[in-house]
Amino acid sequence: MSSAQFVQYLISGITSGSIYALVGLGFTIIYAVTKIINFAQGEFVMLGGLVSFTLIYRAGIPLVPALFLSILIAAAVGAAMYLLAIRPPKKASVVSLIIITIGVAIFVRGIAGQVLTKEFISLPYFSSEQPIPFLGAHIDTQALWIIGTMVVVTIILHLFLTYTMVGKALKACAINPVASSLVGINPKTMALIAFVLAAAIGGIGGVVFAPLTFMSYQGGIMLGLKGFVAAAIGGFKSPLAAVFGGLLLGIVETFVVAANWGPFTSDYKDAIALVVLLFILLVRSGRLAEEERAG
Amino acid sequence: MRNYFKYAVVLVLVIALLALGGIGCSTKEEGGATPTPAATPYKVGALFASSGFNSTLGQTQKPTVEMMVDQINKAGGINGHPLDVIIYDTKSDTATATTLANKLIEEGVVAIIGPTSTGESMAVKTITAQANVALVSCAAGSVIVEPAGNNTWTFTTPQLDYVAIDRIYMYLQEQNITKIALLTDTAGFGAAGRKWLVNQTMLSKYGLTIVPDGDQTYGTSDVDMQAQLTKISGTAAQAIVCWGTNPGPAIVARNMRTLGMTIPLFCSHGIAFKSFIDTAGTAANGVIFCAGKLPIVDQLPDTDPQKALLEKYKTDFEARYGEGTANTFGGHAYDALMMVVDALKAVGPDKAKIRDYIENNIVNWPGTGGVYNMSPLNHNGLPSDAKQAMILVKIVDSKWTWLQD
Amino acid sequence: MLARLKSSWSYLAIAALVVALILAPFHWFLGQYTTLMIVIGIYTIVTVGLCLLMGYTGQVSLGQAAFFGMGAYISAILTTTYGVNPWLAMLAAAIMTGAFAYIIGSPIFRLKGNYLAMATLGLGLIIWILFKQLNQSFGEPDGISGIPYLSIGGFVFNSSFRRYFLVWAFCLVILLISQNIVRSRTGRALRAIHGSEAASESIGINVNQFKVKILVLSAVYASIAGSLFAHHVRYVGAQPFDFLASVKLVVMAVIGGLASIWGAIFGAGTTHILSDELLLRFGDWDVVIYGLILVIVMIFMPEGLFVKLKEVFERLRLRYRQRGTEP
Amino acid sequence: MSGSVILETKGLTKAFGGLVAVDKVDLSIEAGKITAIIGPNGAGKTTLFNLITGVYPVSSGQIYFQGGLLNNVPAHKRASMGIVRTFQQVHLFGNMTVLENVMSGRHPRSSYGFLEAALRLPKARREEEAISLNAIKYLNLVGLGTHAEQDALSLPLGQQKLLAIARAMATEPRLILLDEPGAGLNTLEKRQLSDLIRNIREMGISVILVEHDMPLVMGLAEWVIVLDSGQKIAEGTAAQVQKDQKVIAAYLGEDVE
Repeated sequence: MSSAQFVQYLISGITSGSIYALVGLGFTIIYAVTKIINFAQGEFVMLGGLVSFTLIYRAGIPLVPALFLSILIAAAVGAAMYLLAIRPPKKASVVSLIIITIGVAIFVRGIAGQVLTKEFISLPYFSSEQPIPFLGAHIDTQALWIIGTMVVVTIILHLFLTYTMVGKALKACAINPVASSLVGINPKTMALIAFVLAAAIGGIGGVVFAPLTFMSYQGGIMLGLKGFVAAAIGGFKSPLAAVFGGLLLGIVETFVVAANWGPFTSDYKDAIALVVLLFILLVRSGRLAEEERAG
Repeated sequence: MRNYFKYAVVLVLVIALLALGGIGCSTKEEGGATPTPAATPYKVGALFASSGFNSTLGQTQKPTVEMMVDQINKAGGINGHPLDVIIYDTKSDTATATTLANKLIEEGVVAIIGPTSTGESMAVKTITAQANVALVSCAAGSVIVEPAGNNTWTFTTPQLDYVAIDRIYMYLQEQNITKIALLTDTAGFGAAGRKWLVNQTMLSKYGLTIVPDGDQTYGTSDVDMQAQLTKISGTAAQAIVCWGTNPGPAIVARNMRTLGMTIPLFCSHGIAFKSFIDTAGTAANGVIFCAGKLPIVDQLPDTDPQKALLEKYKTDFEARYGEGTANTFGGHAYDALMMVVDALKAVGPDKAKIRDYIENNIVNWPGTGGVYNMSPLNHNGLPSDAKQAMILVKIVDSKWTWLQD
Repeated sequence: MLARLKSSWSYLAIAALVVALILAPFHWFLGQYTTLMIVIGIYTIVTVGLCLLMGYTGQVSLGQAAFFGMGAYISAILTTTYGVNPWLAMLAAAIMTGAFAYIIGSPIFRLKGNYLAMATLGLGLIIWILFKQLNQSFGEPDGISGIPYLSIGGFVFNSSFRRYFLVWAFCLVILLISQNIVRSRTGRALRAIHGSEAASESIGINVNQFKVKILVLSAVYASIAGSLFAHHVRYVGAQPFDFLASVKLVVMAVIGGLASIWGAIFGAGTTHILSDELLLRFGDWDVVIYGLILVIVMIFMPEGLFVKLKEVFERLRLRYRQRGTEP
Repeated sequence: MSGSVILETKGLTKAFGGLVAVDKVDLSIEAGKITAIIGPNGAGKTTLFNLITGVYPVSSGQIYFQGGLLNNVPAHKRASMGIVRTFQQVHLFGNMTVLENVMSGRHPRSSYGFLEAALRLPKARREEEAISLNAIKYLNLVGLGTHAEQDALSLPLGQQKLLAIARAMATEPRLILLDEPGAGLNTLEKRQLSDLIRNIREMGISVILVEHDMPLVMGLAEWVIVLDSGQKIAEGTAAQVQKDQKVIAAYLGEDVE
């Protein structure tokens, strides 16, 4: 392939990768703090897109405030989800918690379809629709927005976790809930914060990529699964790992397409992402066992 | 204490379930608005993919039928009998579709319209055939009705998939295009299209070849198709044929603009939605797709046998559900129900007679999809000559314009 | 004493159930629900396997629909493309699916809890993608049609009335087999693994081997159910075997109380009666309500609706008996 | 039996990363005796148990059971060879009744599998009968016969520990390792416990116990081995060990309970 093509593939990969990364971040934050795999994560993204669409085209609110408002709404939904569905059950197992999050996902999806819209929606580009030439390839301005947002969110999150009081508390809670509760950190509050954060990040994601990749009330499922794979590749450990997982996933996908193995390539690329996931899980399994013994 | 609370919840839930059942029954008894309560309603079944991954196609079909039922019953029903259409959502799931088909049969419907997709129709047709209930499908897969000999009880209203492709290939030849690239959705609709797109006899009939690396696919969940398009842009392809439903083709249109690709993009009737233009924006301009006449009804000559009916359907539907909501897929449901209604008018609620009527008496019968001529050997009824069956639509400054040739 | 009384009660219940099941499909009883009950029977078979795996052995599987689908697809392909006898195909499917489960078993069970859930989820999705390819190569783009009916000699299972009895015969046999297993040395070993893997090893239970064995068993159940499904619907597409299908199966198992064989019927039953019958009345809102009920059940009854109801019943009976024995 | 060695370790070592939990320990446990392993917290007592029962692979050194090398025998096989253990944090099977817990202890002494179980073949029925009879026998041994039908976790801690021992005994071991059986028991329960342990010894089964409760140890043990930070610092009769300077030093390191 020509160098221009190569660059194009890379850009394309990084773009979708950033999307997966943003979803993956949400998975990671919630998992780290609560050990819950939140399968409703994709729905926050969907909400971000659909709510801002509704606000702009139905309520006639100008773009920028609409975007922020919809991010807030997504965050609120996240809070509600935790308070109404995740906190109440007393001795809920891994399985029942997973089912709860899926139940919430189905619920949110249904409501969105009924209340917001069943159409596919797209938002206006944030800036010019004219692509920018770059090393013989072309970059969509919105793609830059997506990548940029992903980077900024990651940095802010990182700073938040390392330098703010709350952030440190979250980290402590993720590493050892028992100990942190002894030093007066309330795990439940931390869990709430985690859900709000994850939901907000999901909302942000939805808002930035609705212009480029259209969204419908059913769009959350597959995005969620991709983000889940990204987070799992990252080991549900650190935000940075999740971002790495997302980018890896996106880039692998595009280059599998570039390699073009016959008519089913696009299916193969999904399969390959999952194979990568399994491989990493199994490789890691040894260390996981050790961790369990230590703990 | 908590325990008792828990039991209370259990109790409430159980009661709730029973209540649901109750509500269900009551709503069912109400049925449709009945002009002459004395007359027993004619029960017709309908299966549509109102949710799930086929809902992009199915979402206008349920509203269409609901609208028609109101109109018919307001006008006094069928020979004084109110029309009661029981509509169920298959959730795009073949298994659910079969369960619901059986359910409809057990509820005593005289005919079933739908389902939306080829897969669901294939799953349902054996059941309906066995129960001797006519099935008028709304899916384009030719396998549903061909060979007609083995599908006595099954009909379908949309233009068959290969006809649509025939139409596009025909046009490509007229434009002296010989090298094409494909970009198809791996899910049902796109995959079904691809089967015919790569069909050699099809290609050679119009002197077309698919360029090496020109047979690309995308997943329904894909957020970006630049990789596939970059691949194609490296080939000698003179045009891209994209087969799928939203949002795929819209993303393709936008990505093509991003990559500065100027070769024409041809799409299926799977994009004959307002939402395609809304989502793809200016990138939609120049896109050509084949469809029934509904999108460009306003441009039809008054002599066109379908015009009056198309206009009525469009205006009625959009008056009820909003500007630009009507589309050809709702039209398929319209035709399907209309055939059954005509049959009921003529022969009453007799399953076998209804089938016979549709097979033999739907002749020179204008519908939204075209002018139907059903026969024992043709259970689709639309002309196999693509030029008559379908038209080409070009999107010019975000409007559908009839591409006459 | 109590134990004997309990078991005698449960036998009574089972007897009643069987009678009800035999009478159900007649038009004067529940005839109009025959197909619904066939589907319930098929899903019960899968759910029992999942209960053995999750409820008794404590191993999560978010990919069970894959085994279900393998049964369906192998049966479909062998009977349509290669004209194999349906029963042979069903057997072949069971063997192949079991073998597959055996191969993936030992690596996958190096994982626990959430990680096991993720891995099974991933595997399920990969198989699901494979199914879509099989459609392309063996049938129409979105499924395989023309699957023959099952038949014994001249007797063809070509009506839902007949298939009902076929499916439920399979279902009851499998339920009994499973109950025997649960009430045996093997069953104790499985529950021991759930209780404490360390302690199990210490008393000589080969934990990994048992995990793999039970996975294989559940896979075989699912495969058989899949074959029955294929010959019932006579059309196989990828849709009924996707990720959400796996979730649906887990939901059935959980509602049925996970660690309870007969709960499986209840789980499969409630879920389908809800989604295929009651919720239909709510039109487009059905999914919303389904999601809501799912969450509520999980919050208040993490151990499942069935177990809860049984508890209530037990308490009432005990209270009654105490009153009876008081002088 | 008495006099012969049932368990022997040579230079037994276990390291977790940098930390050496068990350091070149040579043991030789006499058959048919009650041996106690004591030592301050973190002395490596439990790790030693985990090595003997095969929970961890050994880093270096050998373990011999009745003369045979044990190093590479998988954990679950060791039970059928006659080594069984109880746990500090009891580890009962919460999802079973008291009786079922003990019945599961019969696992290595019965053999029927899935097929026999599924079809209830005669073999299965026969073995089940034997299993439950034996189980009741061992339940009575620890005096829980009357609680057979209760849920295991509904028992008070003391009885839970007895149940754990019954479950272990059901495997018909030659050597039983008890990890802090006395912890959390009241004086009465402790007396019952020591009676039970003597009982077990009378049945010709060798006992190794890790225990913090000195009076209990001194009352029971015929031989005491002292570990400190992974190394064996002394062994002998209770009386000898108590006088040993190294031992006193080790314990003065932390406050003796």
